[in-house]
Amino acid sequence: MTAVTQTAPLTHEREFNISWVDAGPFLALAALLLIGFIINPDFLSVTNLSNVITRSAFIAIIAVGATFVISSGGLDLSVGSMAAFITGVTIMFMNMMAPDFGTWSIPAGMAFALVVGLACGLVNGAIVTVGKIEPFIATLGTMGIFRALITYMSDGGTIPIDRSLRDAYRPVYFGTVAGIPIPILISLAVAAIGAVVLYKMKYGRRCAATGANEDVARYSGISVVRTRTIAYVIQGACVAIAAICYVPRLGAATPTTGQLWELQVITAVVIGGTTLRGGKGRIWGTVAGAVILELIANLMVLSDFVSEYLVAAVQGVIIIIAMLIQRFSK
Amino acid sequence: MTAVTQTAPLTHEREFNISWVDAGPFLALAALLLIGFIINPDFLSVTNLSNVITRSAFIAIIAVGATFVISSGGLDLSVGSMAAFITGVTIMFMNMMAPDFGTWSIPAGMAFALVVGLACGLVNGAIVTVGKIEPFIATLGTMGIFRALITYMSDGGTIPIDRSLRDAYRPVYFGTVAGIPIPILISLAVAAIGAVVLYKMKYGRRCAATGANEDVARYSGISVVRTRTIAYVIQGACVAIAAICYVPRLGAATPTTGQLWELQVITAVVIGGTTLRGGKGRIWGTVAGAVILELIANLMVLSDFVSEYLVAAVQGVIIIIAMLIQRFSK
Amino acid sequence: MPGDERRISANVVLRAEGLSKQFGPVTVLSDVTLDIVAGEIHAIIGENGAGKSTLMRLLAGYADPTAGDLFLDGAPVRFANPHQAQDAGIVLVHQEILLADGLTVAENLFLGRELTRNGIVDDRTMKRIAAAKLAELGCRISPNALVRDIALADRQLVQIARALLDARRLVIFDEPTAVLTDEEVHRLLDIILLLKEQGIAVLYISHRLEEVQRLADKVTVLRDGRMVGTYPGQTLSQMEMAHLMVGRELAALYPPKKAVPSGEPILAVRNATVAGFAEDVSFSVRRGEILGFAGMIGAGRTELFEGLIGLRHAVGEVELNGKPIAIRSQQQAIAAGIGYLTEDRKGKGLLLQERLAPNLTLSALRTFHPGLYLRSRREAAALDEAVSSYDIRLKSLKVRAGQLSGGNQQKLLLAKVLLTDPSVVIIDEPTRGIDIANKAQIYAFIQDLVAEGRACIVISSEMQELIGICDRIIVMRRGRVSGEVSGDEMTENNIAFLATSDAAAEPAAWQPERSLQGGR
Amino acid sequence: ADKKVVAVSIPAADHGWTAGVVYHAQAAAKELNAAFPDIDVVVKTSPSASAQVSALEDLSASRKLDALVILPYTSEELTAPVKAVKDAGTFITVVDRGLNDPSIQDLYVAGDNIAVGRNTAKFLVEKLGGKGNLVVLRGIPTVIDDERIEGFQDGIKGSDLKILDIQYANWNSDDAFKLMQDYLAKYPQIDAVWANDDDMLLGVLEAIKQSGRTDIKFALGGNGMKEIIKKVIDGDAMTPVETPYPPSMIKTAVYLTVAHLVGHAPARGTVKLDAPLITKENAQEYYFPDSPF
Ligand SMILES: Nc1ncnc2c1ncn2[C@@H]1O[C@H](COP(=O)(O)OP(=O)(O)OP(=O)(O)O)[C@@H](O)[C@H]1O
Ligand SMILES: Nc1ncnc2c1ncn2[C@@H]1O[C@H](COP(=O)(O)OP(=O)(O)OP(=O)(O)O)[C@@H](O)[C@H]1O
Ligand SMILES: O[C@@H]1[C@@H](O)[C@H](O)OC[C@H]1O
Ligand SMILES: [Mg+2]
Ligand SMILES: [Mg+2]
Repeated sequence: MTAVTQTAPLTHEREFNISWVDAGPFLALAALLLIGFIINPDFLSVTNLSNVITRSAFIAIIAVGATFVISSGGLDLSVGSMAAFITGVTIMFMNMMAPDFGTWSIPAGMAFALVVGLACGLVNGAIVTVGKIEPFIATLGTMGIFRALITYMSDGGTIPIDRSLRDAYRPVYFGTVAGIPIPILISLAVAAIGAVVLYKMKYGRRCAATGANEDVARYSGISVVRTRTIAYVIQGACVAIAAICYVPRLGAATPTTGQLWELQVITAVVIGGTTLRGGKGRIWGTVAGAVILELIANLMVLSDFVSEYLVAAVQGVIIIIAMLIQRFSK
Repeated sequence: MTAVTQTAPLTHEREFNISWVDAGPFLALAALLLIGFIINPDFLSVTNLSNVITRSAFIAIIAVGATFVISSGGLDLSVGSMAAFITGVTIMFMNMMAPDFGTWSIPAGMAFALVVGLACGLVNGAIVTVGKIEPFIATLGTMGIFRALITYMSDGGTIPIDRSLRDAYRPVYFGTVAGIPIPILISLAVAAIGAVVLYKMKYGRRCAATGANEDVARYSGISVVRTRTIAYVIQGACVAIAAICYVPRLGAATPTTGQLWELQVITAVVIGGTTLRGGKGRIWGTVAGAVILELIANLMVLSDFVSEYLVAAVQGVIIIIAMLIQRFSK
Repeated sequence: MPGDERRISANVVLRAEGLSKQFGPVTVLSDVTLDIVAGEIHAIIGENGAGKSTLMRLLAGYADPTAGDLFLDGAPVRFANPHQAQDAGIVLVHQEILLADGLTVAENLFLGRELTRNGIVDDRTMKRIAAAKLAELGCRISPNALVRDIALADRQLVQIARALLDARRLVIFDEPTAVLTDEEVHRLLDIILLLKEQGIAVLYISHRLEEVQRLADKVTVLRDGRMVGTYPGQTLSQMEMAHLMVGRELAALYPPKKAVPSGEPILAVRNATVAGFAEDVSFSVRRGEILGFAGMIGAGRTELFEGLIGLRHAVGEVELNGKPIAIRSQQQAIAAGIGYLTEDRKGKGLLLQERLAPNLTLSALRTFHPGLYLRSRREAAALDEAVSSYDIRLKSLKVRAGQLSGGNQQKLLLAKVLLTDPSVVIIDEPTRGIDIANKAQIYAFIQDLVAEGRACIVISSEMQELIGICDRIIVMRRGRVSGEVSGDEMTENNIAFLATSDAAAEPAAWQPERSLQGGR
Repeated sequence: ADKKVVAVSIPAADHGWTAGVVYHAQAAAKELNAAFPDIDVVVKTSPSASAQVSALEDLSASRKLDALVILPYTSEELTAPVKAVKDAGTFITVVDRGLNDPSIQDLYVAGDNIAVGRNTAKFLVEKLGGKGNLVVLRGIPTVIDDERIEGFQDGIKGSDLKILDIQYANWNSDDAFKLMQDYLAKYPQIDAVWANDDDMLLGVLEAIKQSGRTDIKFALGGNGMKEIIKKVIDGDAMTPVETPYPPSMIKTAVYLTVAHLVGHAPARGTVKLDAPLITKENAQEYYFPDSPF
């Protein structure tokens, strides 16, 4: 019997290397800020950044919801038209209340928006889970439905908010608290709540487990139907919150409101590091992803060397590069 | 006590017992035809059906390619803008050749279109497989890129085909052989070839294995990168074929050519019974799916009870119902 | 003899009466009656496909019987789902690993029953309990590790720990030891005895009959879905158990050894390193030789060979038939004539949703179907041939691979790899979860394939089987070759010494394998 | 001295007409930047109303704008943001799609959408002898579209022209092709078709040609696309007239705005481009074969 003597042991990497995976989107964000600054120093001005981040709030808020849906193994293509629909019915509701209740109709309308959002989410969730229809198709269907409803309700035109409510409502988008724009605060709050639910509550665990492996979840006594439906309901609530912030910005709902938001939302989630296959979601990455998207658009406006025809191409290239940074920082 | 006696010897029952799963989309199609006839008997007129099926040819051809991509575990959102891009460069190429080569520039242009299609597919495939980027995002990026390129090349305008080529090219869309419109024949040919490749060729096995379980594929000596890249290349070829049939229809490429085709394509594939998770693809189901989509749109116009504003909603509802029929016929 | 204890004693926790289960036209279980008594270890044995797992699933609420009844403490009961069984104190450790890859060990342990404080999950406590439970089982992985990154054995231990958290009335172990090393097995058996002391009933399924003999108070034998009988544990010898299972006399488990082969080496490997798993490994194997690789789980054997055949990044020199070759992908390995049979047959070996024929030819597409097209007739013939020559037992040729029992899946996998006509066959854990009759068959197959002039490398965590079939055994410890034994030196003691001596000296530093990012 | 900045904010090229707008805006910028060294014209496109609001914020956050020329994506949503720019002291020129509050604009350059619809309708009433079956294709749900339809319905009021059907075809030739095929399948007798945009008319014409039907006497569009004007010049029987709605109006607007800034000609008020019927007689005036539109 020949024994071989052992030399240096193999090294096993430490468990706790601050995970670069999580850092990916933030690195991409930092790179973008740097590039932006080089291209146009105005880019880093407080006004500009605060504008951009404020804008990204809608997508960020909706994308927090989408992080739940995607991490539970679903997908929601209807968020953009759901946003338009909720915006529309909320404005109609507020306008209807305004003569009698004055500015009180604003909070009432907000509550109404939330209820509608929850209901829309429930519909999506039920079709996907109870109807057992591929989420892509189910929500593509409801996307058409919500969009058509708002077109119908607006008679193909716009639904503007009552002038009497305009000024009272304005601060929800344009106001600041301690210098920070309110939409930023709201989106941070939504993200923080989202993070607590996803990382610190039972529901979050179930959501991730359902997305990671449905059978395992089921065998662990988790109701896949319930978990996934709740994710869609959360998504509905987030869309409603975004809609609430959105109304004062544009003052109206139109049949084109929220068009293509679904793509931005999904992109934000994926850039943020959540995979479309489901499993663990990354709320803060999602928020970073939403900001990245808005920054890219902003950069396009601030820089002058891209032909207007090519903007979409450059955006596409940047998104792919951001994903590569994301990936190779792993 | 029932003994499990092994009576009859094991036989290779024919692979051919018509399975209900596969029948799903065809049942939905039949149901739709029936409803259509009840609503408006003109629906089943030869002209109408032949128009509608001819129209569905583009989506069907592209969707055959998408069946490969999806069954290999990928996704391609860029097909619509890729179609616009290929249409545009092909027309430009033909126009350039026309003065010297006359109508010979048409076949030359077709070959050129195919080459461009293969190249576009290769780019998508490489980004997804070599760059290891989530297909959703990668092809969302190239979607923007293709769209911007065509807009740039056309200076934002339309790119019409040279008058001298128009009439010679027209039959490719408007012509018939034995009474059957040529696009229908082409799409049947593409589907037949697709079915042979997917079901009867080695590549098809590799494709389905890769989509079903990447690890098993890798451990069986299948190159996941190559297999999936080839699927994207096939997709590119299909888009090129669709573009070739498309040119004579309107004789021009515009910035809106192919808009939202990607959604229709994916919907057709899924209605056809292929799941977005990957694994087995169903070519003929896909073709049925494409026809179903076009029939629904047609039905909306032929029927009188839907307000123009609500068309999208009704379509959404019908798609969901078609999926339910599909699902519960299993 | 069946039904020693037909009366319902006060101690009977769960009674199954006349249970049957059919899948469509196929009957997999018929008329099984069983009393499970508190504080008793009750073993269920039977060949692969006998219906053991199916029976366990019925008992634990994962499936509904087609006929028959369950009685909990004498009262009829029906579990609509596993949750209800769990509430009744009945838990099942599945034969397959059922954990969510993307979640951590602790998260998996407590999945579906997280501990909370004021609605917030109490991760600290859960991690603490998880670490403690795992330590009890001798598993030292971190509760923070992702399940995706831990070895199969550790996953099995996590799964066991998960069941033990909830063990109140009845714990069902469905082949818990198939993927464990001897040391881990010992620890588990101790724990099972502890459960028994606590008055908990245990149902125990294993193909390792020595375990059954050590543990079982009662043994129930299933054959072809029917009860052969229930017997007092200690009275049965292993041979008798095997006989009852199979229903005929069994030949010897290990085929007689042939003369030690002395041909030229087919495969020679020098200084192979797979970063993080195996370092500086050299060996060679001759035509006609069966070379064993022994070691503890985590010794890096699987990763070493995955590296050699191009599934992972590896450096080193490989010579095949005296000529140096570079293998950068599994495709090249197959083309060069090296076949590898994975240890993870469900995850990496077979397409479970696919029928048998496509599975059979998947590795051999290139050679089996020359040209572009599939030869479906040839494929069907090959399947017939594989079914008969590997004795794959199935009820229809149309079943999906996932519906075969474990032993038959393994035979299919063997057929799949051999279809590529390799000159060197590497078999990782050839008999994991395989019954004794099938084992003997698989050993005979291995013997046959070297007799045809191939070389075979067997990686196994069962020392007995290596000793039984190998001409020579290389032992690995922590990624390095720690020694080599052949002939008479091939004893459990020698191998165990080489595999563990160093590790035993410094247990704290010893971390089981973990997939490192460096790999791929 | 510092350069004066003129920002031009327009929708992205999402169909033929807007593509024409982008073309003319870029051309204007190039010419003016060359001609006036101390004027800087920057063109920015936006793919949606909210993107355009963002673009306005971005443009005014990073530099002081001396003038803004804007073709609003939608009226309602852009009104308040444009007002904010105005309040910072910027000269505002609005093009085509108006704002809800006209007091914001210093200069308004627009076509007459009502006239586009009404003049086309009047033509049909006259040529069809006040009687016949019509089908209509409309664009996307916006004010422009509404106005054209409104003008058209207004125009046929009092006659016996009957609109059999009206559906959206998204200012897209493909959708129009399909819709027209379906109209043809549905209605055995159609006397005239009106597509409220020339992109759509292209699709309509192909569908009619393919059907071989002879009942359709007129197929009309609107916008002044060069291909259609060419038909008018050539005396096409089915499309003998056209209404202009030239995307070059953006160029006019930019030129006027710059002229105002450099003090050559103070420009304020409204420039309404008429939408008279283009007929064989006057078609040459509207024909620009080199424009992309
Ligand atoms: N392992 C593999 N994974 C993915 N694609 C492969 C693989 N092997 C071959 N291909 C591709 O599949 C197609 C068919 O090749 P394949 O090698 O199977 O056919 P063949 O005629 O047997 O080829 P050869 O003569 O090279 O053996 C080719 O495009 C090839 O590039
Ligand atoms: N869903 C199913 N459909 C059809 N047949 C099935 C299904 N599940 C199991 N079977 C069949 O039932 C039989 C019993 O399987 P079971 O898994 O219970 O065997 P087992 O005794 O646990 O075998 P092993 O020792 O290999 O684990 C097998 O022949 C198997 O193929
Ligand atoms: O974009 C619109 C265009 O397509 C329509 O035809 O004319 C008015 C424009 O605003
Ligand atoms: Mg079993
Ligand atoms: Mg191993």
